[in-house]
Amino acid sequence: MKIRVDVKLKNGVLDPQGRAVAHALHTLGFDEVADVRIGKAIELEVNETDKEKAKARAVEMAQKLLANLVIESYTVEVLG
Amino acid sequence: MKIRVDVKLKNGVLDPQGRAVAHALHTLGFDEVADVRIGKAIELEVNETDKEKAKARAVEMAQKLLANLVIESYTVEVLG
Amino acid sequence: MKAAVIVYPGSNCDRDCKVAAETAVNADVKMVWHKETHLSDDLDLIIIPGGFSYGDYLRCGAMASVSPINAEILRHAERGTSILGICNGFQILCEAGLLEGTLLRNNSLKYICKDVMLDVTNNNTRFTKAYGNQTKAMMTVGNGEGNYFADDDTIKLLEDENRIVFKYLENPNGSKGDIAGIINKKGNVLGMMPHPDRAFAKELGSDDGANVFKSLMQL
Amino acid sequence: MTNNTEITPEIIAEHGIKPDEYQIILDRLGRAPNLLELGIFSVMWSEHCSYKSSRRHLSKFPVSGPLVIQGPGENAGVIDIGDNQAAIFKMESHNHPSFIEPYQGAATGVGGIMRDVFTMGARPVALANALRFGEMENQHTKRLLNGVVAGIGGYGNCVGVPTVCGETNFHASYNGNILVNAMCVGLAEQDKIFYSRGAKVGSPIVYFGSKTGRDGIHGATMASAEFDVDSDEKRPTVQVGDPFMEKLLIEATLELMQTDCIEAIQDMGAAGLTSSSVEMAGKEGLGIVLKMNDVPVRETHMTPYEMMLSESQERMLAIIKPGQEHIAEAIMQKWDLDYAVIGYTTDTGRMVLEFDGEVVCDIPVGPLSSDAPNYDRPWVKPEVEKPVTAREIGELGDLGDALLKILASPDICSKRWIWEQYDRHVMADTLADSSHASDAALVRVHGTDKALAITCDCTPLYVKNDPYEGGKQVVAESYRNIIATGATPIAITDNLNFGSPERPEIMGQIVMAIEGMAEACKVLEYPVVSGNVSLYNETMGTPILPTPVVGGVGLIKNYNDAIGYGGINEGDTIILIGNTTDNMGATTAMKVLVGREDGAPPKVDLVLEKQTGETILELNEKGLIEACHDLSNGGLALGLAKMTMGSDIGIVGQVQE
Repeated sequence: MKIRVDVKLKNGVLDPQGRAVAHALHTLGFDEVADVRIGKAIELEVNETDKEKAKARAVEMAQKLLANLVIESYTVEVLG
Repeated sequence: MKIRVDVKLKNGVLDPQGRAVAHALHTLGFDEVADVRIGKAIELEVNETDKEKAKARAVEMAQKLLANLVIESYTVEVLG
Repeated sequence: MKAAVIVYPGSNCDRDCKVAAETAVNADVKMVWHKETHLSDDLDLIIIPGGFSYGDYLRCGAMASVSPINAEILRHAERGTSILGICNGFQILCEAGLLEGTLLRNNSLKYICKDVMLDVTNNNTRFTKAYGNQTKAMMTVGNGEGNYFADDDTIKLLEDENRIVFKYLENPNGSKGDIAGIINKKGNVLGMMPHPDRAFAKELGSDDGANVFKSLMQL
Repeated sequence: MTNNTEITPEIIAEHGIKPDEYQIILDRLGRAPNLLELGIFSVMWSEHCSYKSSRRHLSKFPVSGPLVIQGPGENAGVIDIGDNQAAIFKMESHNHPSFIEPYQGAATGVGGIMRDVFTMGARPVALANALRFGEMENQHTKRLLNGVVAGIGGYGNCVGVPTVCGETNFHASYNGNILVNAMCVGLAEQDKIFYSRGAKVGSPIVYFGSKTGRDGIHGATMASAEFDVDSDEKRPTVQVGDPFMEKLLIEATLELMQTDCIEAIQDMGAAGLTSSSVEMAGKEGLGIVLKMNDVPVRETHMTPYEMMLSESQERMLAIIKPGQEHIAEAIMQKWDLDYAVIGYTTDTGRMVLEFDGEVVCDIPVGPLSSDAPNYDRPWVKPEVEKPVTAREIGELGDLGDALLKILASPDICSKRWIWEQYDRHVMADTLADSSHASDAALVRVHGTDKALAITCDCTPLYVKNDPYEGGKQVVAESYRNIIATGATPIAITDNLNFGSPERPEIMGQIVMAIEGMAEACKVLEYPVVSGNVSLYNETMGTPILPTPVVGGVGLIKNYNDAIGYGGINEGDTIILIGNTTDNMGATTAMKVLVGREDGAPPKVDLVLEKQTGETILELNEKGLIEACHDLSNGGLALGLAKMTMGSDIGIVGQVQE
């Protein structure tokens, strides 16, 4: 079973990496870029067949380790 | 217009971070985790209303900067 | 020897490289800002220094490799000028496509700053002649992404063409084949993670790095 | 809350302003303040900015000397190191933010202290840090240690300044309140030092660096607000640091300082735009007008309140000579930094803020600093522990096993796991760092034979059991560590970490520790040139051990004469200098082997310390010393052990009965 956990910086929290990439895109001529935010796309392969159970466990993993809840938020999606 | 570019390490490319996170999850008791791969979820805010054009430009950005085509693959999705 | 050190926003070993080249071979060194678009043809050596160009954001060296000066670096590589990429410089050369492979996160996931003993695995390149039969060299590493990676065929190619110039005696970061430094086919572009710019004088702990510059004088 | 919100007692209390202090505000304004004005008073009168609980005692420190160019009162201390060169250094704490978000808390601590140094015209050349964590067994310690070390390395390594020395201790009293003290040392030409004084009337106020966001609002007042365990509610938006931006800011600021268009300059530290603008205006009795609509902002709909109190990182404020703004603008453009003229100085002595065509703040500048509260808090002299002798403790079993236990204890064991994550070699001038057998770091003054000696020291348990003697000992140990490298001690910075000053017994610790330190500074001619005070370090009523950290800086004229405690050769004789008394109180041995932390710390004979120090420097100048080591934690046993390990050699010692 594949599960995808997306971890993003909360709104309002400065994203230095996104800012630097936006600037670099401008110098490459992509002026239409207004903002860039970069998060982590974590793909988990788990030995679990029950979708609900797998999702609940993934949420637990996000809260315990994958996301720093002080400055990050997360979403969990079961890819099946 | 929001566009999302996901950049992932190609299969077969070593993912030290993914492996370390898998190990950490096991020590936290999540034994069902078989593998972990960590990629980048890049969210672009662009001043462009035409979906097709925005997507094409995002692909160009991925090829020129956002992904290292030697070791990474990317997908582009217009979120609207 | 006339040398140029490229300075990107975020480079922080640029001055170290200048002092190392001056101390080792009394080089005449110019600092070149990354926004410039010309590197004179009478240069003997171009140094791409260590540091955190663009904060190492996105991928180490990714944004630096698309800087305005990049076209000139490619041109000089083509015409045979000696190009030395140290640490972040090695990462930039890989991103720019001048050297194969890439530098991934250290397998410990931690930044490592320590002395490393290197094997001089090919001492008849223009960068390593001065080592002669000295097969060991002591330098330091200081990086978070020094874990060299390339697919197996590339590694085999590098071995077969004797293009692996330095290897770690004790692998500090998981680099494939213990690779610490490689050279391109033409033999004029060297990328290495250890810092010769921090090992050019005894009081810094080792002067084994000076030979990288001294070798170029025998060109 | 909009700016014309009615000011209620709750809002006043929430801003950390006491009723009697609010009365002073009413008196100075002749009316009630609006919310923005109240916010400005609250940060300027916070413990962190005004030192209101400790200011009167800090004045006991000796702050001048033949080599002191600038003592406390500016962004950092400045000392003369010869040949028209100056060393500029300071120490600051980021204790509370690091408990909430260890990586960013520690990273922004490093970023902030570097700005205090390069805002005075100095290129940062060395970083050091003093860290205190809870016990190893505490559930948070591992996570906090991981985050803090990664944050310090992540920031310092990226900016390209070597992290050369430090200390790390573990004790239960820090379980809920860790300490992250960061020190930075920079080099400047004596005739090119920049101050926050010097502004003239009618000069443009220039903002450059990062845009302003809602980071860490109320960070300054929070820094001294006591923590309750679930500190989630007290979690302001965390300050996030960008070391890449800091590197650009260093290069741009130093380039700007090569021109002579600067009248005054200050980094935006705690209380950001407020403290920097008020301090520069206040120093010259000037007024300022700021046009808030011109402040570069990162988020939408930011109010003047948020802009003035935001603690977004990597920002500078400078007062430029009229007509020369274009010089500054060109430099900022080269380094891709945000730049804006956001106002000008006036002779009204008032701070006037305009937003959307309306005056949103109009208050006198003077009272913000001169009328800041200056408490004379009640304090009781802490009772001092009685001495404990070895005879009382009795046999400690096999001396070898005892030594191994001490060597393995958390405070004494090797910290390689920590300092190997720090770049100690960038700038290629590091001669001795945490990896060397040396009691202080040695960093060459680029292009010369001179080297700076740097060390951070504190033995908290000594200060707890006898604050006065403990205070003397902290300064004496710093003095000895510098001398043990052959360098001459010149001056210190400090970071005084204590519990709540509202407790008389804690206030007593603060007063006595400061008096002990001041006494040692006088006798050893080792003045205080800068520093920081961090109070309210306690959780649910239990305070931390009193931790007055000292950051010492010295100079060695020729680094070839430098010594360490390694490099001993066979046949060398070892001489123990100073007298050994039967005193086990508050020692590492007692804590590790017997599990006791009581007992008076060793008495410090300052005159003997000075004589010993000067003698060693004399012997070294004559080339008679191979190696030298200061004895501190772990005493003679640990000292000898370190010397053997440092030289890869055996040592034979005779104990005379």
